[in-house]
Amino acid sequence: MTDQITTDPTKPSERMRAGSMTLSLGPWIVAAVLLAVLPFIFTNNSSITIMNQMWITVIFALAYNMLLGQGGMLSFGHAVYAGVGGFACMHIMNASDFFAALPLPVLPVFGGLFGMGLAMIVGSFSTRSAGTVFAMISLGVGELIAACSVIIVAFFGGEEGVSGDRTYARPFFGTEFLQQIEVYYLISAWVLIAAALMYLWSRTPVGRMANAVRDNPERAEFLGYSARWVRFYSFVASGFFAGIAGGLFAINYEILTEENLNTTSSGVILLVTFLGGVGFFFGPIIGAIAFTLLQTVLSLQTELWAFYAGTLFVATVMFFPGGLAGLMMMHVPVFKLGKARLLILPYLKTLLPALIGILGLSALVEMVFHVRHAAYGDDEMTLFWTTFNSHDILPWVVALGVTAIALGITRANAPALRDAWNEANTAGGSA
Amino acid sequence: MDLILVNIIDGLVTGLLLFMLSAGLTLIFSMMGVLNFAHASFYMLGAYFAYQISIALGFWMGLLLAPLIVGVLGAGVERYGLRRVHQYGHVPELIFTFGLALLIEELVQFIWGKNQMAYFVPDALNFSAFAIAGNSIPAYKIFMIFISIAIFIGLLYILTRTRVGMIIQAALSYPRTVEALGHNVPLIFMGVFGVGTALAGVAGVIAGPVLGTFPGMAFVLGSIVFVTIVIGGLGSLWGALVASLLIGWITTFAKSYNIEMADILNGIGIGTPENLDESLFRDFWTITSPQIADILPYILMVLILIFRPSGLFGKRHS
Amino acid sequence: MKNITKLGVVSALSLIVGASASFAETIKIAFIDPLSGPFASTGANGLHQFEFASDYMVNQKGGVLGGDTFEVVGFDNKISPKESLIQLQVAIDQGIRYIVQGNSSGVANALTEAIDKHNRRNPDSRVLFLNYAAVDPALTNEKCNFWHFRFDANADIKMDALTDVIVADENIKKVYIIGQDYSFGKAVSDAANKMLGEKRDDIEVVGDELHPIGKVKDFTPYARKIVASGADAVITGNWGADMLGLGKAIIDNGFEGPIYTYYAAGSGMTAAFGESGKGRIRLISQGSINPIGSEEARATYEAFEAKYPDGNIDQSRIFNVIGMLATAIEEAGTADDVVAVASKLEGMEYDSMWGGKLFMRPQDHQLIQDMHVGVHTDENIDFDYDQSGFGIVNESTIEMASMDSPTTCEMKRPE
Amino acid sequence: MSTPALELSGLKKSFGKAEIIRGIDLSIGKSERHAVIGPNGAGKSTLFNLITARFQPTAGTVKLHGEDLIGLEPYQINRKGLSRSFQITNIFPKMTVFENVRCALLWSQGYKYSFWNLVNRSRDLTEGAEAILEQINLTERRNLPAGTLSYAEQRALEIGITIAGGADVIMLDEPTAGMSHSETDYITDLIMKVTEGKTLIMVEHDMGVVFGLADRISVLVYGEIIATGKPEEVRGDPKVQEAYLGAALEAEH
Repeated sequence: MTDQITTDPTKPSERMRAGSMTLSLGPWIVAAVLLAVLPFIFTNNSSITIMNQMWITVIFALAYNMLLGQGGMLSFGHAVYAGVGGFACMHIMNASDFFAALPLPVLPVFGGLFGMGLAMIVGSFSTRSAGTVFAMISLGVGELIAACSVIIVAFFGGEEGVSGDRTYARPFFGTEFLQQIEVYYLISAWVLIAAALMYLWSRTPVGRMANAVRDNPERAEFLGYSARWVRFYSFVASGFFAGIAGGLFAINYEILTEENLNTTSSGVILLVTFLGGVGFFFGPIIGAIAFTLLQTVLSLQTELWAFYAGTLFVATVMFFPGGLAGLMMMHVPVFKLGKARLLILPYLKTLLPALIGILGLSALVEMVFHVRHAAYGDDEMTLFWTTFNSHDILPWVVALGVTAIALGITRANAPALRDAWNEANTAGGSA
Repeated sequence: MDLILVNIIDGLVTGLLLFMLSAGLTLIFSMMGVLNFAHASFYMLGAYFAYQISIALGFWMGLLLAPLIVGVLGAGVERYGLRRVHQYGHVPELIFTFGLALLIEELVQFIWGKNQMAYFVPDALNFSAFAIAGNSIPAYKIFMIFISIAIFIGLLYILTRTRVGMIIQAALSYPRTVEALGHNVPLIFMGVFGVGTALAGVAGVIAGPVLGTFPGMAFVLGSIVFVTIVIGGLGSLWGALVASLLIGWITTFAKSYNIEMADILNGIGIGTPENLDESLFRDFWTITSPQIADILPYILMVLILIFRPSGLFGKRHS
Repeated sequence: MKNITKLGVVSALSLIVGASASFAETIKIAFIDPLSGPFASTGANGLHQFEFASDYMVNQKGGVLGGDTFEVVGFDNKISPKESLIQLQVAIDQGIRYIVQGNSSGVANALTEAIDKHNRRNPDSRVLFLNYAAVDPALTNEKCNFWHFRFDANADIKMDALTDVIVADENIKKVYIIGQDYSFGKAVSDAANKMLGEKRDDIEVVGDELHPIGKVKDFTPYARKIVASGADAVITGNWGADMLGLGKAIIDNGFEGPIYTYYAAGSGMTAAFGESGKGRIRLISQGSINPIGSEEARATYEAFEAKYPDGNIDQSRIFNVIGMLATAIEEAGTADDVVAVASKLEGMEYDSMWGGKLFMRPQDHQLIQDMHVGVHTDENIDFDYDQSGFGIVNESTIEMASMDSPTTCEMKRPE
Repeated sequence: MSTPALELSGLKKSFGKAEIIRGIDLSIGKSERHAVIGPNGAGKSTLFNLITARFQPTAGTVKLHGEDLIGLEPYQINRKGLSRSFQITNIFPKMTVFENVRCALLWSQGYKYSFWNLVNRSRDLTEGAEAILEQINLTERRNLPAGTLSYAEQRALEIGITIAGGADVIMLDEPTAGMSHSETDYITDLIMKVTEGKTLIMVEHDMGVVFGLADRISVLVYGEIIATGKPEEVRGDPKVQEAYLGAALEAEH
């Protein structure tokens, strides 16, 4: 294990030194430009609505990853911080005099403060230890607050939730936020601000120590830091940003309900974050985008979307514990070594048939589902732009054949890919 | 007074049912350090398999076969899923079982659809065993009590009186040593996982007809099983039993008697605010015990974790 | 890396956009209800009934406006208000002008407010909200708006009808009310207390309580209390697993009286109650299935059964929604101008094939119709539910229930 | 004489019925290099863990510069100027070597729990960490994850982390355990270099290291100190000879 050292140790060292003194702005500028341009590509309201949802999830997932990825704390009840922040914002929206004097873009700050306040209360006892105890307290507190949402009607509005109207805020440079597109830019601005702040947080002393405490709380204690307080600060900061996400939710949907607090939402954010990859800052961003697309776009295509999402999730945990981001970052050494070209052909040869095989499998799943659950006499089904009779033999033969052949090719070509992968990685020898 | 007796029996049934789930879960945890989120999903599978078998072969064959199938499935999950994830650490393991729970729910819906299943108590047990002050105690409940007590005794016997049990107990504390002594620890893990999930399967088989067999049945029970073993102390069989019964009785009694928050607060000397309807805390004042009965275990768990993180009977500090 | 991901988003989003090309000759109706998750069965059954109704009642009869056909498009809202609002936006973008929804008053509340705001902010793409099952009285009272029409009777109307039947039974002296702890459960409890008190003051309410929604594993302790209270009848607004759990627990633990309820049929529940619920469960509904309301209805039901052997028409009002919408579009002469269509729906009188007259009250857009109280049994069943041999047989009918009930709605109509 | 850097009096520790530390009195002066030796199972690591609050003592006191340490948390002890390493390498394996050292500097440079400073903006931190890397000869490994270093390098890093905070009392638990000869020499030199002017307390097996480094030595046998003194005094002490020989003989069985 000791020999795996990069070729020329001086080079990365220089690079790091340069990088450590200047914050690299490149990705942020690209992100800002993309955020600004996207609505010109997707002009219809539903795309904008979906993107709004995506960016809100991005903030929430990044906040969640402050705990899971950076602090090593597994929370099963993080939705409550976003939810409480959101509910607070709804109440501010309904406090007409105060709200009329408040520019709408400032509102999420209040959500953040309320999320933070709640996190301070809960964190004061839950961050004493990490691991199972923390996870279980988060589950318990999450359940309690979710249960409160139908009991404490004065604040949570019961099952109907609390709704309001964002347009009653003080106009912000003449904008009343009547249209989705205006809200889109508000959310986009917040995504940039929040993501940048969270990124910077990971560069602060307490952010660095969060990593240290995650890896080795005992050692951190012998460096003068109380593991508990380091966790507490991470927890409170995470609560703040979750609250911001809640505030943006309030602005976008103008309603908050019990679902913003319940364990399902808490579970979803865990899935999102893990799917994207907890090991990298940008992992949750990818996870949020991928999951929102699954949830809103795939669910338009098939009622089995949750089944596919579940399969994808389990497969990720089993085969790529680094998540989508980990999968991407696996290729960084290859690119650094300039050997990416070696991989193109093997990838095409393996992944293309694999993709066809997976599509074939899902076609089979859909056909089974159709045969089993569709209306009697309703034999026609449409799959991949083809309409056929699901009770005929032919489609089954085709689907089975395609799947089997495709997976067979994948299997046959997999060793070549493995070799190519090793080849692409070995020259430098780094793992 | 009669009602108290009835409630004690009802709470016992609930508690013992919970125990059948938590016993397996706590064994699995103490052995592998895995909190199996999908445990209640195996309970659900037990009910569905038993339903399917009972259509063809009757209830009793379902009771016999369904747990076996569930156990084999569980062992398969350990062998081909969990063992693989194990190398990445505990958090991915936990997340894996979490994903598995979702997937099983989707699978069940895929196969059996989304409706309630018509899974009934067998005719042989479909009568009232006795009645206390008009409250009939169905014979099936007595049957449930006997089955769970039999399982507890059997489990205790195997763990403390047999060679396999000794090895398991040793493997609990010193897996490396046991492995060095030539025992196949991965096989033991797989076996314990299989048995644990089979126990959950039994619980599903006998609870399905009473509590309903539907895709949400795992979700309703899922986290409460967790709460039970955390309260009892992770890894403690006795703890699981005590916590299960405790939760069974607490929830039963809280539902049976309307205790109002206002009474409690007045009792400890806090006066009811005058215009309650306008008070921000109005909903807090009007809480009744049945309203919060099913979240009482969570309150209990949080309190226990704050003041005694290792649970009632726990020795280990995780 | 980021760029690549975003490219993925681009292509995925263009898929939806591509799918949104609409055809002039079909009138699309967006069905926004749960198609996945715990309530999926109710949603899927509803979607089937809508699809069947539009096909059978409209398309096969030559469509409306001289050949335009109805198409029902399902949108999965996963019973989440948030998802509903996203799907609403997607539906609007696809050029859909008619939204139907019914499961969960919470979702209905979110939708009606969102649609009101949308129609105010975007006068060019206004939509109508045809609510076929969400019964929170607020929707046609303080939260009413011009775009919302309710085809189901609201909780108060149903309770009015139920209590009419209860007070007619001389044997019932003590009543126990139990429900889920949320707005609807509370509305049921309030209405039951008020109306029982008004109609027969000798009936004693011996218990009135709420339990957490969707969280109770075992209803036995509640059943014990009910038995111990000596109640002669139980009133509950429970639905789904909570209804089944409560009902089974009450029956299994020795309660002998009837259970008056809102939602205890179809979606597997009739089969699950089976023999044990016979003669015990009494259910409020509109439209009589056994005996069937008319020959036309019989033909319709038989056609439906031929298509969906394991499906039930457990929401016959869905056929009323389609029928009334088709009539309104026909009368307005347009399907695009929803204000015109809404104006025709207001005050419409319509003869339902399930029997009786329907009247869309213009003050609050609440449909006034005959209510039926039926009993769960396996005798005299023409059309059973869940292929179980059991079904609901009509026992009493309340004509044009709550025709003159008050409303607090102050309808604002567009100029 | 000034207050000793570290003073133990009547220190006892039992685990259940077994008394592992049976009353230790020891005083270590400022800038002294003190080694604790003893046969296996004598309680050396337990003693270390008592001093640094990893375990709570059953009786007795531990004083650092005259201040009582009993009841304090490890991080509070560290802030008072006592830093330790561990017998089993205890670093942050997923973080880079540089990050490891920088984290060790944060508290002593006054950054505390601040979230308004950016660590890479601080010249002091970067330069401080580089100086330490220079001292422990790991500059070239700077950007590698610490977990990928060789064993000796990880030990060196651990020493680097231990001294980085600028504590004036350094405790090293078997710094050369499991090392080859050349590695041992390297680490010994390193320890000499980095503990210049500081109080050092170390547990060590390798007698070469001990006699080369220590100003004074204490011999711990079965939870008691049987001798304390200059290396040559201890070497000649018959009790020590006996204890070591006896233990060695027992171990052979």
